[in-house]
Amino acid sequence: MSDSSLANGQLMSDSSLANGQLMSDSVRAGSMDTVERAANTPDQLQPFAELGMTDAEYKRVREILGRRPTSAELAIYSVMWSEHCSYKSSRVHLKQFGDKKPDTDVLLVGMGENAGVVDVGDGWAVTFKIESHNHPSYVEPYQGAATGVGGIVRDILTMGARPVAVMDSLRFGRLHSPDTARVLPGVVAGIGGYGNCLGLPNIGGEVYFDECYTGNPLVNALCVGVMRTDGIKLAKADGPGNHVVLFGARTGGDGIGGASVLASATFEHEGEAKRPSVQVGDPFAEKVLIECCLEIFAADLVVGIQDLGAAGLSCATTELAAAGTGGMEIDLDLAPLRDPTLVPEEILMSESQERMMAVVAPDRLDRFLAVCAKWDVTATVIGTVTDVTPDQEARGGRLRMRWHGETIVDIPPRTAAHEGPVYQRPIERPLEQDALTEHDGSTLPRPHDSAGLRTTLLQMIASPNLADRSWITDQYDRFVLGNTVLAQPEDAGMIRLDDSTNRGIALSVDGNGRYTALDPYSGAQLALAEAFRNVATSGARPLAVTNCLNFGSPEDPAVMWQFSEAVRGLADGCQQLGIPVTGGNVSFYNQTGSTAILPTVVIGVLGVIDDVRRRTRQGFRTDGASIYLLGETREEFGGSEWAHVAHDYLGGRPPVVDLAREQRLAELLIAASNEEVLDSAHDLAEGGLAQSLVEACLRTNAGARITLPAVHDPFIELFAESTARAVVSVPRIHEQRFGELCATHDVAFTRIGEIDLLATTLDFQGLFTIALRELRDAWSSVLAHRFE
Amino acid sequence: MRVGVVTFPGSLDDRDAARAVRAAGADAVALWHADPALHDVDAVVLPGGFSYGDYLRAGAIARFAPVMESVIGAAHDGLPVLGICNGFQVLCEAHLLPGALQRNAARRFVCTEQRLRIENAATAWTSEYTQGQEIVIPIKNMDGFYVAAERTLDELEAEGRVVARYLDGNPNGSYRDIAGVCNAAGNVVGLMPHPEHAIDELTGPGRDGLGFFLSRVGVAA
Amino acid sequence: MSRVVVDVVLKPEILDPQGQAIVGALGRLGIHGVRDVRQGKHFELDVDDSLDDETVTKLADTLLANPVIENFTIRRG
Amino acid sequence: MSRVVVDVVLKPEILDPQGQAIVGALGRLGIHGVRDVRQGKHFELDVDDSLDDETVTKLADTLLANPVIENFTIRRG
Ligand SMILES: Nc1ncnc2c1ncn2[C@@H]1O[C@H](COP(=O)(O)OP(=O)(O)O)[C@@H](O)[C@H]1O
Ligand SMILES: [Mg+2]
Repeated sequence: MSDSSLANGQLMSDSSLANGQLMSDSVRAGSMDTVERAANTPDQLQPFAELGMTDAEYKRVREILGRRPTSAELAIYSVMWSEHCSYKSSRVHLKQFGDKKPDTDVLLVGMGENAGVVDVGDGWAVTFKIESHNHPSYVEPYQGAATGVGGIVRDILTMGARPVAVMDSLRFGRLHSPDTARVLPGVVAGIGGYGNCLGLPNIGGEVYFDECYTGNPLVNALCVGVMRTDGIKLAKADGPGNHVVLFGARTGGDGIGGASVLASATFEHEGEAKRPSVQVGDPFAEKVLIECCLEIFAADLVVGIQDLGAAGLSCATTELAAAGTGGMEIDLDLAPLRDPTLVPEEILMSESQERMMAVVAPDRLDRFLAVCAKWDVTATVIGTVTDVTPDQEARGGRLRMRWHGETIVDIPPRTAAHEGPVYQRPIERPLEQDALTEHDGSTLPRPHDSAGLRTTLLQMIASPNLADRSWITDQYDRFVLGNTVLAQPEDAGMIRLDDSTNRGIALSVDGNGRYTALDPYSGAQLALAEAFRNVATSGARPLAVTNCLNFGSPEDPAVMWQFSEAVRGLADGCQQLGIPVTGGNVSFYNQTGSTAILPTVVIGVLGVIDDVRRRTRQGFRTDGASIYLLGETREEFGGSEWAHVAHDYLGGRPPVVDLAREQRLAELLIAASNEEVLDSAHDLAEGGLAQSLVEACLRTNAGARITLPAVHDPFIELFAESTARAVVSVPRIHEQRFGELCATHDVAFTRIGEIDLLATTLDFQGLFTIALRELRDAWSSVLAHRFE
Repeated sequence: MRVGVVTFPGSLDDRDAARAVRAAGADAVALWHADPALHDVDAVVLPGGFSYGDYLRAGAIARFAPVMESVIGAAHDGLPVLGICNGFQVLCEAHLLPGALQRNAARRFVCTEQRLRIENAATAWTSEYTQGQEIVIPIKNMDGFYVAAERTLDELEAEGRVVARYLDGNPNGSYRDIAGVCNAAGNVVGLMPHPEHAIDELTGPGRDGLGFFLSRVGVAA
Repeated sequence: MSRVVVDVVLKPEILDPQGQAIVGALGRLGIHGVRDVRQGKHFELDVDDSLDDETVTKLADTLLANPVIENFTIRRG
Repeated sequence: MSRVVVDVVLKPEILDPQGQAIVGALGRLGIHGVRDVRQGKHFELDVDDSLDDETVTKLADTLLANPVIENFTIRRG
């Protein structure tokens, strides 16, 4: 390397440093907006609109405080009352999950906490939740997806649980669009990069491709955690005199786009300070934070705990205080900063990752700090829980924050955390909806001879939504922690909770935006039904539900109609199935220009299994076992994968939902697992019977001979997407018992063939035969070819 | 038989390695990175994971942990040491084993069930296997691409120090399909795939991995 | 043929966990006096003499660096 | 306080898949005239002025680079 080039490089890196140089503290401190000043300058203009607040919302803040807010207070209210934190557009609808909650005694903690907690028996409690990180994953796919995983894992940790697995539900534009080539590899690497480094097995998920997600991919991450029922932790600041401790990563200027408006408005910035538009995750910091927290929980060293996610310190302080005594005092100067130039508004809004806040009794503080020191985790007492007077209590508590000796925040925390605005947004079923549902595509040309069916089958299994996912899932560690009993490509993921009893849990996440677009009410139920079915297929009993609702703008009445219908469908469905919603997440504003994505309801169902050794697997294993189709097939192609693949068509009605049938099918699958009469089971979903048979063969490389039922023509039998169906294989010796079980549970069963382990083909008798190798070539290379 | 399992900040498969040690009938002893004491163990496992995040180079920082000073010293005196995945990387960084592990050739994390051939069944950790035995155990890594100078590779081959080799495809690009190597004395073994995740049918591809841990127990018996 | 070197560094405001991990290790190594470390990427390109600056910049901007979070510098040797 | 830059590159005899992947991508981007790319690491250290060259070299040699497969260069600013 030549010397001249060195000098050059030196120069340039120095100048880039200068870039980051920010204005000095003193300039800022001089014009600090204190409570006192706010009281004396009632007419000072404030940039509430830039922060996304309406006139009315701003006015309400002024009423609550009896003066104008300081800029720090405005920062807090603006983030706490944002759609993301306050659920102001969705709340009136989400209420149904509580109102229609089925009678169940499995819920230990319901909606509203960081995540719901479910009793799974033997003293074990499980907490799980799914959350979106859509927009950040579009801006910077790797970091966006990575920090999405990081955030949901902290939510689970906060409940007192050890996170034990993650799942990911992904949506991208068309497989061959350039946008997908940019976004998908980064998203997958980010989910893997973060989850693998935390040592959490990835046990399942889904990936769909559709035009509508171009420019607006969906990244929904789920985490599940486990604890003893007596180890549940809550986000509340109780006990006046207790310490408020901030621990984990230092606070930087991450994700404070909004705050810079405030800072510049209040502080007459010379130049716009550089604040990162992208949050970078540090999975190592999170891994030690997890171990540190678990050690803290085990020693019972906290009164309450809260993770710092969206809205960072604003959220953690107001929510902890709101759920506790209502009183808290914080000295913001004490917060450890990564960037010393941050002003209070920025510190309050920062979304820096890998941070937690705990409430710690004075007599436990030393031990708390010692555990943090052991794990090299920075921990700082930044405040105290205080008592409130009855008068303050009536107004919503009292949270005060100081900065450089001045009071800059003095608000009733409950008004920020619990009493945000609630909107009944206009709802209107769009006129286009009729056009969309009118034509079910029954006139679309179908293959009508064996050769045509064969070609269609190969085309289907090689289509983006049905092809092998292993190019993606092989980037995820599924073995770590040594308790993964089932993972992709099985119908559900399954985790052993306890090596001594073999008790375990199963999880599946599912959703289909096309179905939901055609009929949001049944679309939501179809997603629920599929996840429910997948869990039961593994042999586990479904217990509880989490959901992530990805929609366009709530200000669009058509979108709000989709949303309200979907929520109603989900709440009704959960009531009928008897499994409560424990929590979830709403992501609005998923749209490019004014075009919203397909309404995408992603449902996670959690189930329990008392002995994971009796899990039912997907692949055909026993030579000569009979193959049965469970359930009934109808001519249902509305929103189907076939219409999408063969004709790029979306229209008609989605498959009929029949939750009573789903329940009977589930009971059958659970009973059959209990009695260990099944060789394999695989549910039917997108792509119909053909897809499930191909997957069951390829999973174990087993051949099969199939005689299709003659109820409908072979095309319908192969590709229809009727619900409440599954393919199972049953060893001959168990066939009689299996038949009895089907009769008991009132589930239609049709013998459609048998497994032939020596055969190297999937043979549809009288129609066509395809070599397993040809199936595998078609199915398995699609994603690899695209992304390598 | 006491087998120590080291936990570095960022270790992930430490609990699993301890479970495998117990499944083989030995006592698993937790060793902590900051504690130089080896607590009278008869062997040490450096488990998989991303010690210190592995941001710089896998294993580069863990090598300097206080416990490693003791491990390095004891290894020179013949203490059996098995480095799995990140442990292998640490052993290379610590110069207990030759070569280094780089980012996978495909530049992606890879997690799959991998077929291997045991090329040397005479090391401290492979005596339960037969020479040439084929086994299937999981592999999962980001930096598993084994590299070394040609001369070093030739030496390793000549001295029979390639302990295991990938079959049916090379998951990470490793030179000469190398999945594991040992030191000249055969007491220190580094292995990229994870035998601790193949100790039963329920949570892994089978029981093929147990042999690594049984090899130690067999010696004591 | 000539040599072009491109150094890619995280923007100063972006968190650098890699650099932080190194800083953390220094103490244990007994090395003091290093205040901060930032880790980036370093590329050495062998290019035809005819390759113009514009192309090199495009290359750095689209392939070598991620402009959302990184800055780069180019040196021709 | 002063700036030290350490660049770490793979030894020429070690295969560099990352560099190769970039070369492969160039064609697809329509960029021609790049013969070879090698990817390494770039470290920017803020150090006390008192930190001597020997310590910096030790740091690079033991921590920042793995001398089994990598070479490094140090520049003080
Ligand atoms: N993004 C992903 N992450 C992890 N696993 C995935 C992902 N996408 C799909 N999978 C897994 O691949 C398999 C096939 O997915 P899918 O066809 O959606 O299953 P199903 O139709 O049974 O829900 C399942 O085991 C699923 O969990
Ligand atoms: Mg699905």
